[in-house]
Amino acid sequence: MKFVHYALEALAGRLVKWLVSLPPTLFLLVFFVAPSLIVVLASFRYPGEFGGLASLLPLFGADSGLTLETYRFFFSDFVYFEIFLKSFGVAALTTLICIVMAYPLAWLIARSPKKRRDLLVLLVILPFASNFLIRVYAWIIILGPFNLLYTSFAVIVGMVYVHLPFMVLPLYTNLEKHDPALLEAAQDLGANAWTRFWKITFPLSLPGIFSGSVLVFIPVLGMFAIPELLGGTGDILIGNLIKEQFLDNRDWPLGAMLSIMLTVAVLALAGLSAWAGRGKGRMA
Amino acid sequence: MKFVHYALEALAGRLVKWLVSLPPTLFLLVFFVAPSLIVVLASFRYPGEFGGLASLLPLFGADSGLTLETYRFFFSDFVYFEIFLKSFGVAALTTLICIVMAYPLAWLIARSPKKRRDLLVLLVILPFASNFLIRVYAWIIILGPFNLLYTSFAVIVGMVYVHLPFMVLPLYTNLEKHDPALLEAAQDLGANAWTRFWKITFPLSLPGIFSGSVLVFIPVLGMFAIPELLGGTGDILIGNLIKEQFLDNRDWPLGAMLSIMLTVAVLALAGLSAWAGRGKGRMA
Amino acid sequence: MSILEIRNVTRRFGDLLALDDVTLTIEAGEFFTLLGPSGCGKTTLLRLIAGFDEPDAGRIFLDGVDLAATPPEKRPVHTVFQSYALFPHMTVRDNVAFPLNMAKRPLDEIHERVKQALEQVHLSDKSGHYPHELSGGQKQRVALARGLVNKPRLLLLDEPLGALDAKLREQMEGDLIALQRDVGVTFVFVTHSQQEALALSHRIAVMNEGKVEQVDEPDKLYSFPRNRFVADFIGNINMLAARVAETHHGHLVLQATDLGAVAAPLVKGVKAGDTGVLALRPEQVHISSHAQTPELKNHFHGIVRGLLYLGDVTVYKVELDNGMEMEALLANSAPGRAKFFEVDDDVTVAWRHDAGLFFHD
Amino acid sequence: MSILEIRNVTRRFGDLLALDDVTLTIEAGEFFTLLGPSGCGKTTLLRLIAGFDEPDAGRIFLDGVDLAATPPEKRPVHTVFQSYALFPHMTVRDNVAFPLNMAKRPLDEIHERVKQALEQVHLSDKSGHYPHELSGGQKQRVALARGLVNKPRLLLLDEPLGALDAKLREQMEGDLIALQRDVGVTFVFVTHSQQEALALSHRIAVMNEGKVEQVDEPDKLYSFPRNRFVADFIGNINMLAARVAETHHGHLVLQATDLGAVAAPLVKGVKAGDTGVLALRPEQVHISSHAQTPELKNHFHGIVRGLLYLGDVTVYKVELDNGMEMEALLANSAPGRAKFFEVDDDVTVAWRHDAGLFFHD
Repeated sequence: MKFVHYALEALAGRLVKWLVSLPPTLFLLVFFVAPSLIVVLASFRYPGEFGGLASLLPLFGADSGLTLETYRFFFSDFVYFEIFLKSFGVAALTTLICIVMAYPLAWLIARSPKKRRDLLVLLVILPFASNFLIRVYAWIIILGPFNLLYTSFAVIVGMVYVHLPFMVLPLYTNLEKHDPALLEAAQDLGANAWTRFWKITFPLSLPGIFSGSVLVFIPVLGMFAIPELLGGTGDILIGNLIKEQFLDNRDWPLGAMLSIMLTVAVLALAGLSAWAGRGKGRMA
Repeated sequence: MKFVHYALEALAGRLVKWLVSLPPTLFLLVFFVAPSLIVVLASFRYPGEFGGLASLLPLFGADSGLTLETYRFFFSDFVYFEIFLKSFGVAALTTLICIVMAYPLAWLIARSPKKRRDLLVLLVILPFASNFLIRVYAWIIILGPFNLLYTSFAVIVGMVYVHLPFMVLPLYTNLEKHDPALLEAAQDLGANAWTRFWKITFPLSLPGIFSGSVLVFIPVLGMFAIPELLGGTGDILIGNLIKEQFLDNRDWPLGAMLSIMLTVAVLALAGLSAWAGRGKGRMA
Repeated sequence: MSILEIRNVTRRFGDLLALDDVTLTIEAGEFFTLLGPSGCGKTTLLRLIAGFDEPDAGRIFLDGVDLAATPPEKRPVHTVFQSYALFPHMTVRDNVAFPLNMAKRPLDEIHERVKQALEQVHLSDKSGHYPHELSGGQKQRVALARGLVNKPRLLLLDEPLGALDAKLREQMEGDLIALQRDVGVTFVFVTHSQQEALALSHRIAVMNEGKVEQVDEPDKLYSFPRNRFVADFIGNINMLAARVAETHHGHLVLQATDLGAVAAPLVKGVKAGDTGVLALRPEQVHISSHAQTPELKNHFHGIVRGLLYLGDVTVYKVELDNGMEMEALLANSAPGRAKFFEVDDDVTVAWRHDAGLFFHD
Repeated sequence: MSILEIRNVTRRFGDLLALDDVTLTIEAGEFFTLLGPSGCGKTTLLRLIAGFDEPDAGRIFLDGVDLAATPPEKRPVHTVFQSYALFPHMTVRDNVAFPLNMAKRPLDEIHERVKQALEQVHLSDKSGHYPHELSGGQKQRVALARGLVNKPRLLLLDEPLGALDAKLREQMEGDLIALQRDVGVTFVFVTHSQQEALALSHRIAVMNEGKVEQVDEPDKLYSFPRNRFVADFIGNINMLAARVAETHHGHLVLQATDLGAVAAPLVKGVKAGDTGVLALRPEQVHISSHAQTPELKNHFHGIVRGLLYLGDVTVYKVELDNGMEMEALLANSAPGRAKFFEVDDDVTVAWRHDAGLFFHD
């Protein structure tokens, strides 16, 4: 009797566990594994007759029809490498400018009275509640009269403008958590305002800067609307390249391949920065 | 002497204050006030000769050339109202599905061992590190063979897919903060698993659900790529309408007006929900 | 009548033996305390009683019924958590009503009993407040009211006074005693503070490394500790290394290094030649100026090396001629005099021949 | 030689008068304590000394120099914060080296002095650890080392023991006394715990509602409180309402309601007819079984109503015939006996004619 009871209970426990872990498993399968597999497979296919992609179904039959053609194409043409390099440069520059602009803003919000903080955060987010395109067009109107439109400068302005809140918010969240007693202690022990910032506030805010940088750097790499609308013909980035393959050239294998190369590059960069920052995880 | 010293110090103090509050003031001016003003002004202008916008400069001269034409147009045509209604419906449905799908996922991450949580969060974000378009095209490939492409269903799937992480992350952040002792206390005092969820976990997670809903609801309203790529001709939403005015019709005043109406509607909704939720701010 | 019986309970966490064959019986209506240093297993035992955890071996009976198959929510046992664990989204009233709602009591009964429970803890005026609006002491009282309102058979208290400051803790101790007496519920109280345990409990179980060292009433525990651990953990105590010289009919004669003969009460099973320590409470050590010859049998010369002034009492640290330091506690009972002796004074320390306890190694 | 002089300092926060014309002098090498309930202004005063806040009126002199124009980072005054405020991104070593780095000391001197400071607080083996890897007591010692390493003229300590548990607090008290004696730095210690203040300080300033009530050595403060607030705040005390019947040359004769005549020591400026209270420490109250007639002048019949057993001492709560409750503290000095009296025992409470202090209303 007792044994049966326990056996049933164990079974019920496993059932619950299974039910609970089902949604995340499904999530990963449907949202990550399947699309990723499709993209990876697509990159090894030939383009379809009318653009797009030759059907994926024969893959599982005898005629697998896989090719390294697109990859060979990528590595044989130096222009791709150049665009990759430029894109990473734009992303890095955008991130850097966002850090410099967001820091005083985030600091000011974190230091203001508690009840005013939510309002200030709202003010930072508010400009971004309106449609993305509208905001870009507002910049066309602003930059036009100054003859700054269709330049790399306009692209950077647009990129910074669109991504700034993603730097402000994690930085603010980080700075808000700082214990004000730490700054008092540093001052008490002889540190002036400049030293207090560089020895205490800044190092403690590095996790916030890191989060914000990830949230800015990666989306900038995928962005195509801003270079298209604000940039000149020479301001094409990877995002545009990928978008072109899907929407204009309908060369899906090439688009998929480029997207894979981009992901690989980002992951390599992430691995590199994790390796450089190893052992610094102790920071609070 | 002493007086001069204090006067200088007060001056220096004010200078610092001014320098610190300059960036946020500039931020608001450049990123919020200026573009907003431009959009508002644009909505009262006539379209330019070759599309776009008649120059804004005469505004400040004698010939202000403002008109209510676009607004009259909006309120005279019932189709705009219909599209607005449909868009809010799609946004609400997407938000709801995201809540239901994100909750078990967020809960599971929050309940897993501390060192595994970061990895799981990464797994949720990872699918979204790759290019947005790629991910939408993967869905074209998935949905195509089932004859589900170019339907409202496909639009909802795409919307949910793209926005799910924005629901998972704030929910997870909220659930992670819950004190496990509260659930033990509830169990100790006689609550079974079902009651514990509805009386403790769920009410305490409402702020997380709210944050997530804002992060899903508003972007869905501005989204045009997904309806364009996955939806049928009847699945046009406000986002598409606005985008069309800027990119295809080049009727900027109409686009600006639609964007303003959208912002007004969202703000009205936000005000309404703040009013409905008044006095509940006590929740931890 | 025993209400709770813990029989040969063992609990392991990996390599750690958190509870090692613990057997305890708690009587109905008792204020019973589990006392021990952190990591001694007292909280583990509490969680087993509440049902949050299961023993690896052994059984727990409540009113004679094995609890093994009863989940926590079905046990008539409530807990006051160390962090209080008040529900932050509910008012004080709703927090206290929670167990009654769970038990599906009629609404008017709930209303009545919540009101009564809040009166008992003097918080009637806070019933509409939220937990974050309360002070630490008020939260603690809400947690008590919530734990008691549905009249559990047992109330478990997990270091409920730990988060309060000294003055408040003292006051809450008095309130707790009164409350337990009034409601008549059996309390099982966990603490690492020997002072709390002595002041509050009917009986105390002293635990160490997963084992119960001694179960006794406070004064018995303090006066007759069963072993060195208990003697040292409960209160302060002097430990004088000594060897047994003779065992007389009524007492022991000890030989302390470089000090001489010391008379001590007889201990069963101790024989001449055994080595060990004489454990002696500071308040049993008399101290007098060198000139006076005390009438006590054990008296030794010493020099005052330090003193800890505590207002009502002063603790003198006296170095004996063999280099050993001995503490003596004196109540400052003479008006206007705080200290009887100063540092470097020559003094005589003395204690009765029947004072102290010998523990052999 | 006085190191710190606080002269007529006043500080307001809106309507609240946090400090009301405070004047204090602290001597070089002292362990000086600011003691008072929360909100008495003690922490405000500490922040004024450190320079985090400025007085609305009055001046503060360090070594005879007005501090008004000196910002906190330039004052030779360091603080040990209540939360310790260790820098979480620096190792123990870097935390302690911080003030030396700020003072731009040569690297080898920094190395040497950090090593020495960590030895002083027994943390040499933790120098490479980060604060979050330390226990509460260890954090506290790092904060102490960091505050002392650059030899400030003053070390301010803001309730540094508040976050520690009882056993550890007791141990840290001993360490603090030894450390202050060894380094010879003047300590200004803020606490709300009278026990900490009595055990640690050379002198104590008792504060209440922004005013200094009394400045004195611990034993003087305890034995001769200047007013009712100090008497009540420092230690436990019985307050017996009484009226002055006569003033003799050497003592007062008081009349307590429904009790009779009570002899008490003379207080200046008190005259017959004054009403007030006789404040009497529990340890000055003798208690004996009814049969014995004590030789003391003041003795009254009472019934034991409750007792608080604390191991080394027991506090008896005795109800006198006039309904007033009086506490008497007895050290449990007889071996094997924890309590001399039980609840409901008839007893005689007595105290010397020169015990207690009369405070008139």
